[in-house]
Amino acid sequence: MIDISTNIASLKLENPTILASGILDETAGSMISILENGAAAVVTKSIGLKPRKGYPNPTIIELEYGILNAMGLPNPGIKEYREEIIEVKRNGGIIIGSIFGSTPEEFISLAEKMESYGVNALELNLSCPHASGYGLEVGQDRKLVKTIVEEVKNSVHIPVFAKISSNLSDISSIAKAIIDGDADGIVAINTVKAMTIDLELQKPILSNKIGGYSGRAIKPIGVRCVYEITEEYSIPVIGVGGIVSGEDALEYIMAGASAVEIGSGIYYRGVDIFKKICREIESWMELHNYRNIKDLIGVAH
Amino acid sequence: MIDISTNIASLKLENPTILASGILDETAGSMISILENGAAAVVTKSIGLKPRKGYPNPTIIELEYGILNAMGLPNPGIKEYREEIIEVKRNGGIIIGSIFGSTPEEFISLAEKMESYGVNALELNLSCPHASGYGLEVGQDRKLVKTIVEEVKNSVHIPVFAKISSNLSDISSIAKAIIDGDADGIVAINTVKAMTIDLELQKPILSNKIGGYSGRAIKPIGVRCVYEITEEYSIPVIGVGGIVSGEDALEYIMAGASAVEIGSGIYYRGVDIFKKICREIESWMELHNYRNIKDLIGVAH
Amino acid sequence: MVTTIQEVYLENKDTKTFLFRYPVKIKPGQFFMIWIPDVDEIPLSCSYIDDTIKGITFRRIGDATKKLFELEIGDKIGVRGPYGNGFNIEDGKILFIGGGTGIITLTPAVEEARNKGIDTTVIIGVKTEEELIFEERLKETGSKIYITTDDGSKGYKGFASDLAYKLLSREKFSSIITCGPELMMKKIMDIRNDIPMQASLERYMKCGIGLCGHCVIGKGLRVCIDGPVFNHQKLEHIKDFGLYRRDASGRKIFFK
Amino acid sequence: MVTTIQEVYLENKDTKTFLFRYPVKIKPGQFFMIWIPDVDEIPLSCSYIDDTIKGITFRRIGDATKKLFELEIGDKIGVRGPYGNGFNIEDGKILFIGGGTGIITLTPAVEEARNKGIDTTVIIGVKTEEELIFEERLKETGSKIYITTDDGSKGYKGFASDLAYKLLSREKFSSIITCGPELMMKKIMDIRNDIPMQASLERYMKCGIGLCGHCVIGKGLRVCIDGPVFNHQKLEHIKDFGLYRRDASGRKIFFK
Ligand SMILES: Cc1cc2nc3c(=O)[nH]c(=O)nc-3n(C[C@H](O)[C@H](O)[C@H](O)COP(=O)(O)OP(=O)(O)OC[C@H]3O[C@@H](n4cnc5c(N)ncnc54)[C@H](O)[C@@H]3O)c2cc1C
Ligand SMILES: Cc1cc2nc3c(=O)[nH]c(=O)nc-3n(C[C@H](O)[C@H](O)[C@H](O)COP(=O)(O)OP(=O)(O)OC[C@H]3O[C@@H](n4cnc5c(N)ncnc54)[C@H](O)[C@@H]3O)c2cc1C
Ligand SMILES: Cc1cc2nc3c(=O)[nH]c(=O)nc-3n(C[C@H](O)[C@H](O)[C@H](O)COP(=O)(O)O)c2cc1C
Ligand SMILES: Cc1cc2nc3c(=O)[nH]c(=O)nc-3n(C[C@H](O)[C@H](O)[C@H](O)COP(=O)(O)O)c2cc1C
Ligand code: FES
Ligand code: FES
Repeated sequence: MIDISTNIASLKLENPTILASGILDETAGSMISILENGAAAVVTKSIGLKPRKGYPNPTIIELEYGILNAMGLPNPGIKEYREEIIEVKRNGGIIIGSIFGSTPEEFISLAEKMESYGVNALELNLSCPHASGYGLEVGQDRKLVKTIVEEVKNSVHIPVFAKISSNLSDISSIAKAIIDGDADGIVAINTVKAMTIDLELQKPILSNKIGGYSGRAIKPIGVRCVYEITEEYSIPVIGVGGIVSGEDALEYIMAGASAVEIGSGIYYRGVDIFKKICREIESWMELHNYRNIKDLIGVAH
Repeated sequence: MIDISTNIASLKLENPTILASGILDETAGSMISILENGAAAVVTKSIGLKPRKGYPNPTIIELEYGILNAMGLPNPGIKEYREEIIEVKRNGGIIIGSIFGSTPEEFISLAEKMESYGVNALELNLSCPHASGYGLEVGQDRKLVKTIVEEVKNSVHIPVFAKISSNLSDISSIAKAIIDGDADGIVAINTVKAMTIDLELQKPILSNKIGGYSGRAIKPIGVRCVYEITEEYSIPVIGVGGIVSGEDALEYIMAGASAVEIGSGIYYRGVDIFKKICREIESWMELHNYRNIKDLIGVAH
Repeated sequence: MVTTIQEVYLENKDTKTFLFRYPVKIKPGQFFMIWIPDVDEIPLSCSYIDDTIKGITFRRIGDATKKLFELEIGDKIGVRGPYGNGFNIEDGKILFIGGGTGIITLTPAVEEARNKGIDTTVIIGVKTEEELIFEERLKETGSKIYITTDDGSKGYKGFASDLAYKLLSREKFSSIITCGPELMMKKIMDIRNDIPMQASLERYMKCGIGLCGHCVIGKGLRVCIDGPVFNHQKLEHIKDFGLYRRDASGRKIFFK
Repeated sequence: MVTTIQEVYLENKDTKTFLFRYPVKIKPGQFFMIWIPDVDEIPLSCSYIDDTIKGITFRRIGDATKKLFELEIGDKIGVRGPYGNGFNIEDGKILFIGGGTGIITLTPAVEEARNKGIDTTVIIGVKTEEELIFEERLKETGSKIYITTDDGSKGYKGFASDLAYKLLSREKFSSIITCGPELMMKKIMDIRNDIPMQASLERYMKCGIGLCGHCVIGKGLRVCIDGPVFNHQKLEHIKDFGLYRRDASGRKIFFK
């Protein structure tokens, strides 16, 4: 029997695949469907205190080797999103609440609400590359990062993960701040800051001009970040970025990830990508005589 | 008649294509061949004070959507490299000397030698992502960047460009430091920090483990950097990263680049990529009724 | 892809058709994401299908459609797609029911059905005569055409669903294909009398490629990929159908 | 790609052949970049060509080849390629001249020539008898075989180029194909008597794909892409040929 179950801090997962934040996680129905398609857990879209429409369209565009998006953190606000979480929980899935804010107070308030709705863990979005005042703008400030993590940790009892960006001069010092804040895990990476210009219209295509790059093209960047963090620190890491196949997931796992999140991969392989990836991981393990996926975590170091 | 000539500071170029540093620029013969293949100028490989072997192989690996390398700045040292420059100059080409060091003094010494050998401009490598003590490790320190640029500028009479990385939390503040140092131009971007792991051997493939990602996949990242810099500052910018076609070059030019450098594109389209790209730019301009490429610089803003 | 508007037709005082070069294969019922530079990108059905030329027909109601309405021949728009599944047009005798702009989505389907030699009946439901579009185009297909207006200014006075009820009780159709206000389509679900039905739904769309989750209904059905056309079996299990849609932030907006 | 060593042959006390699965088409004279994990990646010619199985044969001289020498059946190595142009084998009467490990690169070319029914003569030049490899394999092709040793321990005593000079003055060859020490090949260029010639060169390689510039000779010729095989017309214009190569840092190392 091949065992692909894994843990991140106290969170136990049947398999290493998790739905990434911001993809097909606006409604309970959507998240339940992803869980039925094999994901061991889902991360909610990043939720803020108030409803936000996000940027006008175009907010997303397919590129040759990836996807570019600047949604602008659209979300119905924490109050309205409650019922989506409750419904997912009623169905029995593991749900990780992603939240964004610009101050420790906002994060605490969101975190407490999320916990009260029943999420199994929190993911702090410190890395969205295109929302002014949020995400990466918060996530590159070492002190603020530490304070946010610390205060959220002090306010809730569930595991707290911090999601970071690859767009950092010094990923190690931000990872350190997260660890000093006593987070239970790091999620790496969010999308990579990028832009595409249409030659005919001579304009950036996204309404926000700058967006975040995801999908196949960014895998080597994400793998590098996971490796760098786990080379230096022993905190659990969830790998994200360009995972499309079981081999991609294994590359992250060998780099040091205890689990992986999958977003754009759905575009390439459909909503059942979670099942497919688990099957591919299993058959790789079978062929290579591995019984427990935990034996593969970080072996590339 | 379609005019694709351009300037960066006082440097006049017949067309906007330049050979990027580190690609086919180890020998005079190689650079002369690139000039004959249509490049308006060549950048030398990054040269240091002493000969350096670089890292052991594997130093480069083809990925699905790009190239990953960690050469480790191999170079014969400034003294031995002299004859290559002299020979290129004897043949009549425009040559930009790329130099790397870890202190202002090293940069000055290299810059003065380069000038004395006859290079037409200097490119300061503040961005190599995989050489400890050099490149990006220098290029993310705002004060050091300013000092280096300033002191090099005070030591030579030729134009000085600074080459920066996309792996910066705050590209704007580094650009500012370069401008404050009175540089004549910014070159963006160097390769993006990345890694790839071989599943069979369970190891990073590059001997240095972490390397720099170039080629097709990184174009949206480079375009974003050029746009960000030229949105805020009016310094001339040379765009680099994933340029493979005339359309790619035009995307950088519309984003604000006055010229472009091409490296990995040679892998995809051969050494005559420079001629091909010029022809593609011309035919795009013809179709769109443009006579002067300068009219397209920065139009996407 | 950015394309140039090649022909413009005024269908009624608020509705225009644009034709442009877009050489891809398309099924009736599929849609494009149309980028109106500096304003918005919105989903619009393909309203005219030819090998190389495609069309969109839209009613001006808000920012994006108003700006689009101002564009002229030679202007450029961005086009992504086609997206979505499209209608399944099978032999038999089909009743098409279009409410408001819904007829835009249906017309290429009627044309395809007629090309296949299928017996087609079309109900065009509008509020008032001057909103009527595509009457001539549909007549040319040789379909049986019925018009309903809320105010009785033309044809049958009343809702399209009312007339549909009458037709269904006196004629035998093998299937129903509908597009229009969701409450109308919900009504038709109730009166369809076990006749197989397909309905094309509208939801707020951002990506159009099944990633962002904005258009999701029911248990994870993405209108942009799994729809916009759903058959009655699917519709029966979509609890939001006829109940609510979501705005740009994802909040529920109940139909009334 | 990482592949598993399937068979190992000891060719002489310092030279081994590895066979592994690598199902791609290859021309004699093309090479692989062989990754020896934790040590190095080096260029090695393809020494054995079958549809699915390929081979490399190498002499242990430094870190990488020493480590490679220690590997066994079941061990894994990385293989990239094939790279380079390979030999052009045309009808006629070909004289092959291999010096030292150069014979490794030539042997698949001799085999291909024989398969095409070409008349082939092979000079194998080594320092001393115990360095000899591939003698049997070459005999089996039915080629005329000459052996030279510097010390006279077997065959003709002297350099391969000396014997070549003799053969060339008494027989008529339509072309010469050579691989070995560069000074030997340079000598052959001088004595070839207007006979077309191809020589396979060795230069320090890093990328193998024509980007890094480490292997460049003459006016921008990349040994990894434009070579490693060059004909006499090209060689005449390469001023570094027989003069210098470059080390890992790019400094010139003059041949002596
Ligand atoms: C699959 C599909 C096909 C459609 N085909 C047609 C068609 O052929 N002809 C036609 O006239 N209309 C069609 N529509 C409706 C059309 O998309 C809206 O009328 C248009 O988006 C309104 O934009 P606006 O900025 O002018 O108006 P707004 O004032 O911005 O909005 C008016 C209404 O349009 C809807 N809307 C706005 N933006 C979007 C969006 N991105 N996605 C979905 N709905 C949106 C909102 O629900 C809103 O209530 C279609 C919608 C969908 C989902
Ligand atoms: C196209 C080509 C085909 C070759 N085919 C064969 C073959 O079939 N069999 C065989 O035994 N040898 C072959 N060689 C030579 C082989 O690559 C070297 O013997 C090997 O690299 C030595 O590595 P090392 O670490 O053991 O020795 P080191 O002690 O590192 O070096 C010994 C010598 O090998 C050369 N060398 C080292 N690394 C490289 C490198 N990356 N690229 C080129 N040369 C290098 C150096 O010039 C050095 O002088 C070939 C070389 C080339 C360029
Ligand atoms: C359309 C879209 C929306 C996203 N929204 C969020 C978000 O709200 N919060 C967040 O932390 N990450 C968000 N992301 C980033 C993803 O969670 C993920 O980190 C990134 O896409 C890389 O993974 P992938 O290549 O598998 O998509 C979004 C990505 C996409 C493509
Ligand atoms: C093999 C290789 C070696 C490089 N060496 C250098 C170097 O020495 N100095 C430098 O500034 N950039 C170096 N670069 C970066 C390129 O100059 C360029 O910035 C980068 O490759 C992106 O452009 P591209 O996508 O066109 O290759 C190197 C890139 C490659 C692929
Ligand atoms: S519009 Fe994004 S999932 Fe349908
Ligand atoms: S080995 Fe790099 S160019 Fe030939």
